[in-house]
Amino acid sequence: MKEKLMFQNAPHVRQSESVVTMMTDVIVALLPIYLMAFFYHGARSLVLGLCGALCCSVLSVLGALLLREKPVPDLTPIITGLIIPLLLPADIPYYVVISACAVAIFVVKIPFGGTGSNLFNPAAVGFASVAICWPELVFRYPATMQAIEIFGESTAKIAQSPAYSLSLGAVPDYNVLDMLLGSAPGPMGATNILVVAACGIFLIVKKAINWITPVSFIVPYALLCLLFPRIGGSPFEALCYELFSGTVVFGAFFMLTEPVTSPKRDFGKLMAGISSAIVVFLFRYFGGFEMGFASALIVMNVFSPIYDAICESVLHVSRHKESFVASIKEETKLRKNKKEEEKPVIRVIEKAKEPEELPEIKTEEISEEEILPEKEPEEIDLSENSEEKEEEALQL
Amino acid sequence: MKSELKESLGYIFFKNPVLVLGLIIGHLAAGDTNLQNAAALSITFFFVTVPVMLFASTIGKKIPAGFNLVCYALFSAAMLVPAYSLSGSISATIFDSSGIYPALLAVSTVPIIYSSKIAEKQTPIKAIFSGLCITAGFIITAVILGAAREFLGSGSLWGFKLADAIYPAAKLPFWGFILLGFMAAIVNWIKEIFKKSEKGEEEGA
Amino acid sequence: MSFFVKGIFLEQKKEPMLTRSTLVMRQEFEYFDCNFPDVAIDELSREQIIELARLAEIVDESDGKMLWEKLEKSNLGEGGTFIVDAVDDEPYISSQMSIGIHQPEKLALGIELCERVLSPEKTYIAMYRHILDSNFGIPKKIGKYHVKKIGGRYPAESRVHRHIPKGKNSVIIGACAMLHLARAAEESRKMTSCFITVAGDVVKNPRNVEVPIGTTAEKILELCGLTEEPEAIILGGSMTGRAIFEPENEKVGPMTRGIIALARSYGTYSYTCIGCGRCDDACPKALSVCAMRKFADAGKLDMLMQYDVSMCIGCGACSYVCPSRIDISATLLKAKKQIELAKKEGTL
Amino acid sequence: MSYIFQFLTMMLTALFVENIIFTRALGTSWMFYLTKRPGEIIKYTLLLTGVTTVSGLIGYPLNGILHGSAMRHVLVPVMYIAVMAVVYIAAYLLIKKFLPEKFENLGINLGTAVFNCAALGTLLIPANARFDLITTLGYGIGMSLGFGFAAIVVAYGLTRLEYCRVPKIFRGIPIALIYLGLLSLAFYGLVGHQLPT
Repeated sequence: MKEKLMFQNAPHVRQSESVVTMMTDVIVALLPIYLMAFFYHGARSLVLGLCGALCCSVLSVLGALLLREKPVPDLTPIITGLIIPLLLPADIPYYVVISACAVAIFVVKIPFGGTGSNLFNPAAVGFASVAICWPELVFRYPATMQAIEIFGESTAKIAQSPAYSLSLGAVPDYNVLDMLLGSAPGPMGATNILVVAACGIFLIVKKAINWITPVSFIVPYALLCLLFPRIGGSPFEALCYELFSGTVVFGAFFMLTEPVTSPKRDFGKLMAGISSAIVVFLFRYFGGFEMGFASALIVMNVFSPIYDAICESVLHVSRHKESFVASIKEETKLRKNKKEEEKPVIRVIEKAKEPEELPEIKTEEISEEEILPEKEPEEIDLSENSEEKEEEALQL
Repeated sequence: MKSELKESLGYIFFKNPVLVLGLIIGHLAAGDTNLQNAAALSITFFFVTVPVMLFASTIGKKIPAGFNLVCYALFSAAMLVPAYSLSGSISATIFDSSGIYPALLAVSTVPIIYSSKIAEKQTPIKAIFSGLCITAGFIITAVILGAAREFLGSGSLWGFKLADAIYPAAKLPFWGFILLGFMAAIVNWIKEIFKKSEKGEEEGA
Repeated sequence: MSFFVKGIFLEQKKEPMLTRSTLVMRQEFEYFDCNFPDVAIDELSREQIIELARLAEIVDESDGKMLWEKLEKSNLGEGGTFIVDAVDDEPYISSQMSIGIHQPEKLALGIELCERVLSPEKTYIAMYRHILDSNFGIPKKIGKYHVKKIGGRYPAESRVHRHIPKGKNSVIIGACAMLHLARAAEESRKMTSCFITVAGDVVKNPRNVEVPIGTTAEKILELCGLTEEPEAIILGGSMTGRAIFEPENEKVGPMTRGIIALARSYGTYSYTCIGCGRCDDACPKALSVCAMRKFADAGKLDMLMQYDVSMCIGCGACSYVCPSRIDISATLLKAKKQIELAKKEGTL
Repeated sequence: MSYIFQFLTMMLTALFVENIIFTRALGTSWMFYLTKRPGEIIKYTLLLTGVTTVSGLIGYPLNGILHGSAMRHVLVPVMYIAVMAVVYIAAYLLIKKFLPEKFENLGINLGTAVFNCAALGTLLIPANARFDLITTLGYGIGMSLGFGFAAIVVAYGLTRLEYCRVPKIFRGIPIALIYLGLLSLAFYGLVGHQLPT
């Protein structure tokens, strides 16, 4: 009986949901969007998606091998590789997708330490890099309902996308229903608003993403668009055009919710959603590209740890509420005393009382060495040998 | 003596002023977009480093404490004139394509702070030698980066068209930063290999 | 504060142990008389009951103290509350609840005896309500005593305290101790056994069993039978127990709540943290668990202090929800111990 | 009124669109030096603002004279360095005379705050583009504030990197450069299609 026994730490039951199921949910939610792209643009869209996913996973394994680490089975590169083509037009050349994937994996993920350590959204950076490099290819959209050749130069008819018309201040030539169903030209996966929203709701129901992030992004964004419309006509129509053009809805459900780079608590997610709505709005109004979502997202990723820190400081105060209140009271008393008596008063602050202590749950005697396999103490010193020299030189 | 020589030689690779010490990053990231710019930057860097370090090691010690930085800055600014007359022969449009970045080298960290920190304590010959080594390290980095960016960005080298542009964005400053980052990582990697082999030798001995 | 705390609901998995009657390991039992003078139960006085508890060596299984000490110390009187702990909020474990369901008369007798000692204003039995994966109905009353259903998320045992009016006395005693007290009064029997839940996905006949104290885990598992070889055997509750390697040497004590045999240990399955933040939501003390784990990995004890790692109660909720199956709870407890050590040595 | 509007527009443009670090890449080594001492960022930003404003005011008429000459590519930087030297000496003497107690803290760091690429670049770009006086001043102030903003953002990011599992060869300068490059990329999305000169 005891041959097979293994050590494990408490708790011994774990949630059935795991990283694998979460990632599989996201991949499953991306598939209907690919089906819609197949419907509108033909088989090339599927091949693009396959290319992206394959490229990302191969590159991440390659990166791990280059760093002499053991490659870990990981589904996140596949998601990155599936999201990138959906942000691009369906007739994009393959090398653009491959370059975006390479940037996403080799620049954003691996130098920062792979999955879970990246400070920026890989898909957003990959897309932004190719959008800056080949704007004439990335922002030229084929008209819908025509099959595009799977390989070689595309001969599909080009149409003006609603996002571009909006950035010129013109009313797009498509009605709202067209844009909801996705028959307006635009990025391959972001035009089918209804399907994208349905997939997003599927993810929310499966708890792969938190509902707060997309809602707290879309609602303030819609409000901003209502208040400052770029085009004439009824404000509602303008709102629909703003919301349904570009990658706003797709990004809100699939890119903004990326767990690694978003804040951890609901309150932080709320703040991040609202602030990214403002930044995306500004980028789209004043930015050079008609689609500033990816750039705005990268800028917002910098701020998400700051929201976490704000939440933590609020909680810290609430945890030590009593001692804070006591010290403030003591201080006011002290001031009063000083005013009244002008006598030196010895200030005593009572030791922090812990508010309503929960009884400590005792884990049954874990012996010291059993708790965790000892890890090698990693060097996390940023200023390594060489930099000390530099500092020496720079110190004045 | 030998250790000092070794330390100065280190500026070429293991203590590369750009990739390891992280000193003149901005000029390379934004200004070093092709080989001609790299040449202009290298010439200017030579003129603002070696003479200023010589100046610092000879006269610098006699200048009162608060004013030595001003003197170095003015001297390196004066050195811009020969540097410009020399780099003007590279091509007719070199000043327009390289922009303000060669001129900025006159007040970069190396002539201002390295001369006050290092050269003032050295004899003139040693100061010239370490200045030359720093320049060599800078030139190697600038030439590699400039060639890579020119080839990727416009498919040419020194203005001669070799192929179609592969990756036009390589000329932008952010790719300069990222490429420099990867070059620095490669230097770290090579350093690591050297360390390992040295350790192996010691253990073997 | 409550805005930030979300907590977790656990899959309770209490069936079929809860509906099945308790199995008694008879062949091993020895009867010990506790040599108490024969007095009719109705006429036992306060001192006599305490003496009875002392002679019968009854241990309160909820906190491990001797019952008679607890009874002697406390006199509730006006406004005092006497709570019988049968909460059982950990998955699989149902030994306390099954006593209330299958032996209600004895439990009621034990409570009556204790009431005579403590003379509280209110008495109730606390049980966990949210057993979502079975439609088992908790009785409204056991004997004449009201059953209070404690709901909410794990850890719920701590929530029992919230039902006590503030500033009033209260005593919490486990249900098994009540049963043993009743037995001592009726049959003059010493406490020689304990109630244990045997469960897990490889147990052939999962049940609540009554076994003598000191029985080895191997024997108990043999009693219930195994369908295949387990990879993990856990002594204690499923959330806070510990994995054992030598079941033939591990003996059960009065505080042991269960033995769980699992076919698969999760030990080999571990991804990197993807930063989803579920641990932050699960923590009942609203600690920033995700950030603290990073600090613990980086060995930053000062940052851990700043983030109040000393408030961690080790409930294991963070490890339970982690989709990457990281041992967050164990890491934090280790860091907490390190900090305490460093404080003692004066290095921090 | 229109002058104020012009001034503010140029300041905001310089602060966000033409950020001194993220799009112009001026003074990065100095910024890396400051990220290790986050407490000094604000002090240096204020010093930089003062230097660029005063030097810009003095250098503006001189630039008008020199701009016609054939040697302007070299004469303008030399002239501005000379102006900065004058400003430095004036500030040095003033501080020494009027604030001798602060001299220890301020005077020693003044040299690095004046003679650096950020200050000179902030002066040279409007001089080469022939901005008028109002926009020159707005540009200088916007650039200096942008420097402080960028330094704070990068300093925060680098502290975050301590808790990432950065591979060994990327630790230190490489990862800081890549982080800076990615931020620069994000700001580039705002600028748009055109490449910078």
